[in-house]
Amino acid sequence: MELRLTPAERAFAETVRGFFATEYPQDVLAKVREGSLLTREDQVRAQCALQSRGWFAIGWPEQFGGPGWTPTERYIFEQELERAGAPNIIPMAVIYIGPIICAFGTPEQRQRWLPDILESRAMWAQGYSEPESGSDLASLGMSAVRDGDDYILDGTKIWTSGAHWADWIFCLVRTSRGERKQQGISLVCVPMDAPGVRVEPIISIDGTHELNRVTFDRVRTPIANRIGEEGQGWHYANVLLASERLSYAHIGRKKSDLQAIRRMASDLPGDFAETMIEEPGFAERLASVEIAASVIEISVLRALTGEPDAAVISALKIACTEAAQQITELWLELADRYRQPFLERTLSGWNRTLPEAKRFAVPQTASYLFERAQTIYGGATEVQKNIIWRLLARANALPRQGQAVS
Amino acid sequence: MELRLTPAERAFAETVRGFFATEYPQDVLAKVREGSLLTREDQVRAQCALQSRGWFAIGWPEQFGGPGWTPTERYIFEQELERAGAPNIIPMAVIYIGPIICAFGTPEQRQRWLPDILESRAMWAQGYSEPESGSDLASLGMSAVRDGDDYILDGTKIWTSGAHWADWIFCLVRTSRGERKQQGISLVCVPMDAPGVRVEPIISIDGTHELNRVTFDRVRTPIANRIGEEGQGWHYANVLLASERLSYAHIGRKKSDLQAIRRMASDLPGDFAETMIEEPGFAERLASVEIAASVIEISVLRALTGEPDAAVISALKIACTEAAQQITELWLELADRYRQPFLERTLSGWNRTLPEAKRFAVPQTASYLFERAQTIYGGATEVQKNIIWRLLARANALPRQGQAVS
Amino acid sequence: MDFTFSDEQVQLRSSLQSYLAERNGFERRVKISRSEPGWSADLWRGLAEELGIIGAALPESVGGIGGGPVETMIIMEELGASLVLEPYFETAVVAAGLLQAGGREAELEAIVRGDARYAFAWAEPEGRYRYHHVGTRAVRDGSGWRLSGMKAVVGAAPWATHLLVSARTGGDIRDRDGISLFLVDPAACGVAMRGYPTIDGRRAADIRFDDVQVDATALVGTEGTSLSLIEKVGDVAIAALGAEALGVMRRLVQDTIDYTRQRRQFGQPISSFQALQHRMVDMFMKLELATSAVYLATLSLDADATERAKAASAAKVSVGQALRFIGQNAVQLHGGMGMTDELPVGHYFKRATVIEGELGSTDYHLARYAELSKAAA
Amino acid sequence: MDFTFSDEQVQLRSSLQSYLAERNGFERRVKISRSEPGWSADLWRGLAEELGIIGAALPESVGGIGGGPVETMIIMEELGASLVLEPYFETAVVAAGLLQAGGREAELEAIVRGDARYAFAWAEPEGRYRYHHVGTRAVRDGSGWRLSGMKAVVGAAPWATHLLVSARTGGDIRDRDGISLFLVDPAACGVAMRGYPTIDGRRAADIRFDDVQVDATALVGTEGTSLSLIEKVGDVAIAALGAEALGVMRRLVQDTIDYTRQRRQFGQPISSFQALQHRMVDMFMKLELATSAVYLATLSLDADATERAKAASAAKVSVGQALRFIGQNAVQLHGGMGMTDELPVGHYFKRATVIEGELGSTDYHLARYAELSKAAA
Repeated sequence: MELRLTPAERAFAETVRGFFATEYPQDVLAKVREGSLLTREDQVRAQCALQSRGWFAIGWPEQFGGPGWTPTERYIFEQELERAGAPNIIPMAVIYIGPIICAFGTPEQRQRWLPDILESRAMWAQGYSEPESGSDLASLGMSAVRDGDDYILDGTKIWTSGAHWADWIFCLVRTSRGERKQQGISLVCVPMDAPGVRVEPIISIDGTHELNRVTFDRVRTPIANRIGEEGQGWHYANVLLASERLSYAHIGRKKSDLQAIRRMASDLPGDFAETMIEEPGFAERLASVEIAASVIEISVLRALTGEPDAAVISALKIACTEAAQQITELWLELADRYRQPFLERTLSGWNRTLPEAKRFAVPQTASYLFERAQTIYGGATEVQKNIIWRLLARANALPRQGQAVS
Repeated sequence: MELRLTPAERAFAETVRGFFATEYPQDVLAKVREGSLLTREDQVRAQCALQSRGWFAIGWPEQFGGPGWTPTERYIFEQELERAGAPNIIPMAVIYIGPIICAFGTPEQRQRWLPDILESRAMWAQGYSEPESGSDLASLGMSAVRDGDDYILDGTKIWTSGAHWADWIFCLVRTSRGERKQQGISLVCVPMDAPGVRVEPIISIDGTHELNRVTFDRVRTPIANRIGEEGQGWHYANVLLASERLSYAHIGRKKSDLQAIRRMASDLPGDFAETMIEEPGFAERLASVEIAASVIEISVLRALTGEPDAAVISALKIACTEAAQQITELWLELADRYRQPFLERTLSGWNRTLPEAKRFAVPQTASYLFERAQTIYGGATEVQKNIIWRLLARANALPRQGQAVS
Repeated sequence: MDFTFSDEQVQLRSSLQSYLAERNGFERRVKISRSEPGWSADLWRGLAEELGIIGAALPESVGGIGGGPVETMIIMEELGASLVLEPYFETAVVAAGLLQAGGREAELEAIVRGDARYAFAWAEPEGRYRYHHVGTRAVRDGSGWRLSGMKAVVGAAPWATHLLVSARTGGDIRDRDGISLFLVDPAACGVAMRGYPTIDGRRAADIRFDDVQVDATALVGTEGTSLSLIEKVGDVAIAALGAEALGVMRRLVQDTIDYTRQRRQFGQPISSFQALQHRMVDMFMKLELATSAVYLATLSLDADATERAKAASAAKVSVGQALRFIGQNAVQLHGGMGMTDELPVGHYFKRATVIEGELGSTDYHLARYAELSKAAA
Repeated sequence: MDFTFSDEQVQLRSSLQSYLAERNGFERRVKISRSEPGWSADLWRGLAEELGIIGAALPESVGGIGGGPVETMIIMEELGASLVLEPYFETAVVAAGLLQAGGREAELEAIVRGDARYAFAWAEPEGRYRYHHVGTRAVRDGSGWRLSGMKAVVGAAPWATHLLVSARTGGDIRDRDGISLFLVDPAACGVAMRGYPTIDGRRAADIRFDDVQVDATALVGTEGTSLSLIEKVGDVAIAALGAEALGVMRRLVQDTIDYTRQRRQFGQPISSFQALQHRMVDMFMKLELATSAVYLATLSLDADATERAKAASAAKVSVGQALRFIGQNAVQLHGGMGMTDELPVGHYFKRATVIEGELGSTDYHLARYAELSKAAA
């Protein structure tokens, strides 16, 4: 057992850190720092910068353009990206569907879709949830009916992040009925400009527009846009989930947020003490979240570098997202009454009218509100707990930490 | 609306306080103070002192020997009793079965049982739970089969507090089967010296002997010892529960414990601060339990003096018992490593070998362990929550706080 | 002891309830909130004239009804349940409380009539929750004063006809002595107000006072000794805001119960899952205890200063913890729909988030309670 | 980075597991605990000779196996899972750690052979968790020393062949300088030991030293500078005790799952109730994170002092919170049976309660972590 990085890994971390300090678009980092919202164009420039080093398709096999990292290297990269304050890679294309196309797509599909993803020429959206199918995703109802070489799609997808700027959407659709509800589901890709596709914005609780409702009204898409076999969509979706189950961990982000909170709390005046860092309640709560983050990191590393146990993976979804929410609560406490202002954050410099020391409060309050979603999306906490229980009850023994991993 | 006591109520409180300061057996108070365990004889003397003022049968109608108090007066009395550090009245006889005998007993039964209770000549035990019937009490299996003028009893009762010193036990028994499980249950009293009654001690987690298993092996008891009608036992048990649903509130005990903790924490050295009361974590946790206790008190008073809502009553069972457990956790923190010694506490002066400042630690650690029972007995927290949910779902509206009570 | 409401109080609640049901429905309120100026003069007039409740807790001598803290509690709870935007709290509770102590009958009469709307500018950017963190200065200028300084996140300020401003006439920042109260016209020369919407659909402003001249009558109360009054009114305000929070939470709990009974997943209403049932029970329990906490604060307002302050802090802590728990879980149990601005739940959650951070956070009042207890021991 | 165990480590764990399953079953352990002297010389001999694990983490030069903190972690976890009474922790972890730094090879050899059992007498009645709260004094007496003072709740002291005692050779109570370590024979003249059973079925003692004479060789390490060594070994001890706690908690979680699947109420196993399922999931999650916390502390023992101490405190906090949550809920979900001494759950809960309060409570280590972070920032 060894906690330290090897010299080679340390060198890699240095390289990545240098990249973000100099080669990565600094104006994007500045916008994130001040809490401005990024445009599609900002995202594209950021992605292209990563791709210039071959660091964009982080979960792909090397033959299709992936960087060929070990789990530890990938972890180091994500740490450094988040430590630098860069926006997380939008997962829909490169993290979610890309690896599925690599694994299950036809050569033509790979040829058609992968290069556009790698070069950020195409943005993608994910069409999974439906208004009546959230936690119970397998009950989804959007239908795909064969008509010659096409499917005709009818139904509604919801919570589709970025659908308003996407070029493609990959959807779980029902291609047959009658069997177990997990069966008869297929994975079909649709260009967003296909006739009959309509995107309606959903304004989130923090006032931003990131989510959408996408309705499909007799939308025609070629059967050639189906990935893999008909009726196997549920299987592919689960492969996807399994490979990215720790994508929400965001340990680097947590650590840099906590550092920023500690720094800021050392400057901001307190109520009973000179500074916030000396306020007993705040200091202990901060310490307690710091401890949680450092412990969760070990669990994440154990899961990434060993044989991951399914119950542990679900447990970490819960732990990581709850820790992220606790961090937003610390920010909220620092914000005090400055949690109130609700300002547009689309233009750089939006915050100039606020007292400098309290500018952080506006985006951080928005985070407090928006991050409530973390424990809802991607398998709500309650659903994860059902999954964990089933695994614990089935196993008849707890997962054996502390055994050699085969 | 008015929070203050009337002048008459204040005068009553003074009278009660004076009684405990002078008339009540001071050696019993001293034993409780040092954490010694009370004997049956201690309990009897304490009960007789209360009865000398007519303050023992606190829940009985005046005609049978009750004090005829208003709910506020009863509350004041219990507050003062607990503030004085007197042991709570053992509920089995006077609080639990007494009112049922008053309400549903025959004149002969009242004549036979009530005076012995009032004069502390007889101690009682409660035979409800069975090994296979805990939270699901209605599934109880102990049988009572008629044989002439007698019942023949067979079965096992468990968790019978004080059975080892009781003279009588009142039991819920099954006198017929086949209907809904709540039906066919009767309430039967049995002398503890009846042939076939066997008492086995259960040693609790804190090492004390308070609980027992009582087995009935073809025990013969006259049908005349049944209270009320055959098959109505479940109903009487619920009447009993309803009238004493707030008996676990122990607000006076909580307040005096919290005062004692605050006093002690002001004297005991801390780790990072001069004294424990200045340790930030401890100070805030103490404050937070103090706040909970003062708020729970208002809820209890609202329930006692108004029309009690069943969901609120169950909620208060949970809140009161959890607060009591939190208080034991504060004690445990003050005890530091002195939570470890496990000493016999039956003889006065048992604690002389310990450093004076840490003598509290032994009985308080025992409390920490033993008070885990509070959220298990009398309807476990989880069962109470089921009850509350059913009431909330049925009502289609939340109980209306802030409406005039009819 | 007595925890019952009088018939008049029951009547007050029910007429306000019906009025708001009709006049401040969810969609209408959202529309008003998004309009310029973000509040409804009609509704305000209605509260003043049709219902006549702006003076509910004010003496008859200024046109009020002569009620007290219990009336305020009832009104605030209902305003909370309906997410009323209009500045009743700022005007009829806070400002009226300050003005009453200053004997300003004319101003009170205008409030009761519905002609005046107030904002109390006390907080400063670096001051957090301390009323005595006052860097704004008032210097004598002839018989009047000149005010300079910066006030932060002044709720309802963009709507106010009058500002009450705490300013230092002596001493240094965070001294307890030397704090005075002034009545300032928001349109006066030198007042620069930068207004903005707030996350709960209201308006607030940061206000800069740059050598603002006011005359001698602008001083409310006596010079340099206003802190204890402000703190007392602060506790009154906590009780009232706590009552508003009860209304907000009642709605959050009820909406969540209703939503989970109607929303189906895995072939059954999600309310059939015991884990969700128990969560809602926990929400209900927090609400029940918060209710008692607000009673405690409300009925302790005439007690001595320490007891009053302890009761207020106990209430703010209980209400604050309840707001967070109930608000977060209401959103969680509404699932994705809880994350949108389409259902009421998100709006109530945002109001909950603001109340939690007003007049001292939960952390603040826990520490205040601990300090008061230590001092009293 | 690497979180795998070597084949030898896997082998160590499994042989210890089988040995304890056979030799330290629940009933047998209870019987040993209630006997006089309350521990089993046989079992101790077995650990030393049959398994040879007392020197698992000690160098080969003193007869050990030359392992390290990971071996200690494995052994302590299994001792915890079996609620072993015998003083492995006190002897092979704590005392051996102190003696190793003092270069006391002979004493270490005796430990490895199973001939010596130790207790470390550091705590004093008023000292809480501070190693530098040392009122016990050692004054020079010729070439030796005389010790006087009082040590509190010294675990395993009634069984010890040797005592290690922290005593002040200079400075005042709570000074960091002036603390020395002495090896004292518990049978020496002037040593008054008042032993008692502890709630977890072990033994401890309060020990009075009344002018106890020791010779020059009793001094372990150098005079007056032992605090940093004690603190370092304290962090080693936290990692080891944390590992023991993992064994305790693993058993509590597994027993609770098993019990709820077998206990029927309302016509079904109580494990079919979702609220209980989710509670057990929460218990499992706390155990998982506590496991990582113990890894963190164990693998950070050779880091610099601040990082080592932060990792130890992080572990003690995580383990402490987990012990409380898992222990309390294991009892709760066992219902009445959890409240008796008949099932293992109560015994594990009591050991959990003791561990939680040893080497610094959760509150203590949270504050220590906050202090270390503030100092490092």
